[in-house]
Amino acid sequence: MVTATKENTLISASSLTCIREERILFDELSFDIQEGDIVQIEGPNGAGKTSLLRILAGLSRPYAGSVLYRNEDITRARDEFNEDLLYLGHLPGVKSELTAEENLNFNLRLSGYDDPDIRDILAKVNLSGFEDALAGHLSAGQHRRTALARLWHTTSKVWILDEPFTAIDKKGVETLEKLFIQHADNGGCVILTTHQDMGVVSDSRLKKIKLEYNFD
Amino acid sequence: MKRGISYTRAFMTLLKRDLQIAVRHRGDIFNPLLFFVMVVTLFPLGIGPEPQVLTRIAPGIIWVAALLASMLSLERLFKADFSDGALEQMMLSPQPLSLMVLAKVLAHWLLTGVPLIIIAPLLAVLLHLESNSYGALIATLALGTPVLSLLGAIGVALTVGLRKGGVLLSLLILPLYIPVLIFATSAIDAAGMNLPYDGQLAIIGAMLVGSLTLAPVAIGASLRVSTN
Amino acid sequence: MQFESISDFFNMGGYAFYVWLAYGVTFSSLAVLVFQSVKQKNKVLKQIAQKLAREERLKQNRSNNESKT
Amino acid sequence: MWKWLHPYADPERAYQLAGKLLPWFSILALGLILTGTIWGLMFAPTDYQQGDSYRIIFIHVPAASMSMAAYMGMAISAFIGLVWQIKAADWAAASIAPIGAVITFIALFTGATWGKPMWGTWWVWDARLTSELVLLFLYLGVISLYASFEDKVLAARAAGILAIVGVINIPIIKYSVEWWSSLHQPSTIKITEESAMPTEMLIPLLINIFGFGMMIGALTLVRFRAEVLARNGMRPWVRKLAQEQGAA
Repeated sequence: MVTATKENTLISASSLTCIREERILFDELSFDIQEGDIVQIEGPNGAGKTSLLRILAGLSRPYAGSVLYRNEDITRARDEFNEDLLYLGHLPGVKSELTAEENLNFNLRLSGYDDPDIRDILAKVNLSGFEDALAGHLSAGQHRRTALARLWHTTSKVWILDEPFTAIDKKGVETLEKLFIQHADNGGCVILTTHQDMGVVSDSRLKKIKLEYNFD
Repeated sequence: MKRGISYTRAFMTLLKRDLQIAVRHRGDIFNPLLFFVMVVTLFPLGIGPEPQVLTRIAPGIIWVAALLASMLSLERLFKADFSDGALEQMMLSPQPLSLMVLAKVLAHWLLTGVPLIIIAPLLAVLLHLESNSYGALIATLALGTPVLSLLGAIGVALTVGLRKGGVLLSLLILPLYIPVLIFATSAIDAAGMNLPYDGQLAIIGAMLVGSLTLAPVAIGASLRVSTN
Repeated sequence: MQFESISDFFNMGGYAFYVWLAYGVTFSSLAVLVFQSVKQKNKVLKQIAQKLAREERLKQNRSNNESKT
Repeated sequence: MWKWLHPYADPERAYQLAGKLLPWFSILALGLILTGTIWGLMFAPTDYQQGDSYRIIFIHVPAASMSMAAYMGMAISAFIGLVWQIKAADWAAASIAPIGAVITFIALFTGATWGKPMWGTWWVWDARLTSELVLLFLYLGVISLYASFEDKVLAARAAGILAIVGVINIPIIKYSVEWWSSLHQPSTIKITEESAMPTEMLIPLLINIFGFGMMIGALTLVRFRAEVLARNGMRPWVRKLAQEQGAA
């Protein structure tokens, strides 16, 4: 375990408040996430897990409070933060009119990677042979894996993943978990939500942030 | 792993992707065009076939039809990207959002604005447009339709997350289209009377420059609200 | 007073219809706006009070269920 | 630190401040409009060209000028809300929009009733009426966009962007409409009251312009207070207020 210092703090949330349709989801939420952390956001449906992830990624603006990346407000240093961020939401951003190969290629190029070896990366998520298939024709799991393939080709330190294991089989989950540990060991961090139990990432390794369902 | 952020390359990548998707979805290109033709055809049927009357109102009809066609086709500009999550990924890419947005609007204009400019002279023949006016018609459409796309995209970005966007969209953007309509039709009228119309063209050009610089910022800000 | 008599005043030099129509519509639409704006606050407070009562019932329900199990 | 405290402390203070200002605005508005209207209707001299029909001016011009000013006010509030993320400014903008729309409608309607005796027709594509009509569309756009979003924090931001886009476009639209109407109607009867207006007419007109301004202010305060309560239903002070006043 890495000890928390100012230098290895990647993300720090300070007094985040999220209000949706006049309901307080969370109030004055503060925490730090260091290099090497794997953080799971827990809570019942409607507690604001996705809202929190979207705020951390800079997609949503909190009602109050701020998110800092290496001590800089992410709304102010957006391009720098985005360069170091990999976010995968509920919607994977895979276009059904494009093939798996084209999808991955587009996503990687948009993040600034030149000439990646697409076939090699797709092989890592078990999509060999499906490179030329339109994403619209792939199964839910293959569709999801097309999006997740980016995790194998990235220099981003902060991974924010909303339900990454949806539609992924047991073996796939294990592979992903190993990848998370490897990424964290290399000085990155993973922030995720999931309904499934994780087998490979041990409880001592996993940090948890609990959100409660508020009535007001 | 080679990585380098290049604005031009990101712009071209997105432009290429949008064109590629549109080519695989050909209906999206032809439907607005068909709408444009249909609206223009309906006018003589409603007003009567007298050439003098049609000549008089031809610039207005063509431009109003172009306005409506542009608005209709714009409606889906961000819809698909919004509903499959690609928009979020665009917002989180390390390039400025306004640049990405500009690429999308340009792709949209290439796919719907350019065919409209090409087909407009044919429709002008049907409406007995003054023969001197053809140059002005094409020039105003070439300068004006990008303005429509840029301004309209603001409204589309504001309503993309809403379920009942359609009617609201017209309320939001048609008022903004008025200046383009006024100067474009008056340029065509002036050309028909053999008067100079470069003044009007210059104004439309100025609007194009203005909206090119300001609209992408507004579109980006609107998208951030819509995806919140 | 610019007018000789009250009936002269109401006649508005022959433009009675237009002048009084303009003034009538203006002040009645303003009256509706004022009325609606003033009412709004009470409406909001009532809604919040209702919501509070609903939440109260929800909480009670929950604690009842918990004490049963 | 105060930046984070800001949104918590502010709504209640803003609500109370609005409550304190409200009587002043209301009294001024009522007094001024009453004076200006009675003066204009009864004591101002008859116009030698337009007869008594010109008396519509005492509400038409205040409404027309204030409709534009209210839009400016709304857009400025929206801008402050967007850039400095001050929620109270968002709420103020949302409160102004319906008021501005009603004022614009009044300007349009009184313009039409004035146009009928003067031009012989209810509607003329006169530059001022046309831009007033476009302004009404802009207001309605802002109002319906604000109403379309469930989440009012987002609604305020979306409507704010639209209001600012509108404010950039208003001068362009106004200029183009004026240019267009001069192109098509070179001999329109111009409403020439502004330039050569006798003082006896000008004073009640000015009084009413101020009166309308104050009235917009007063109505904005009323609606602002309701908006503050509606947006802060989760705060304890609002809940207390609701239990005291809303339970009945």
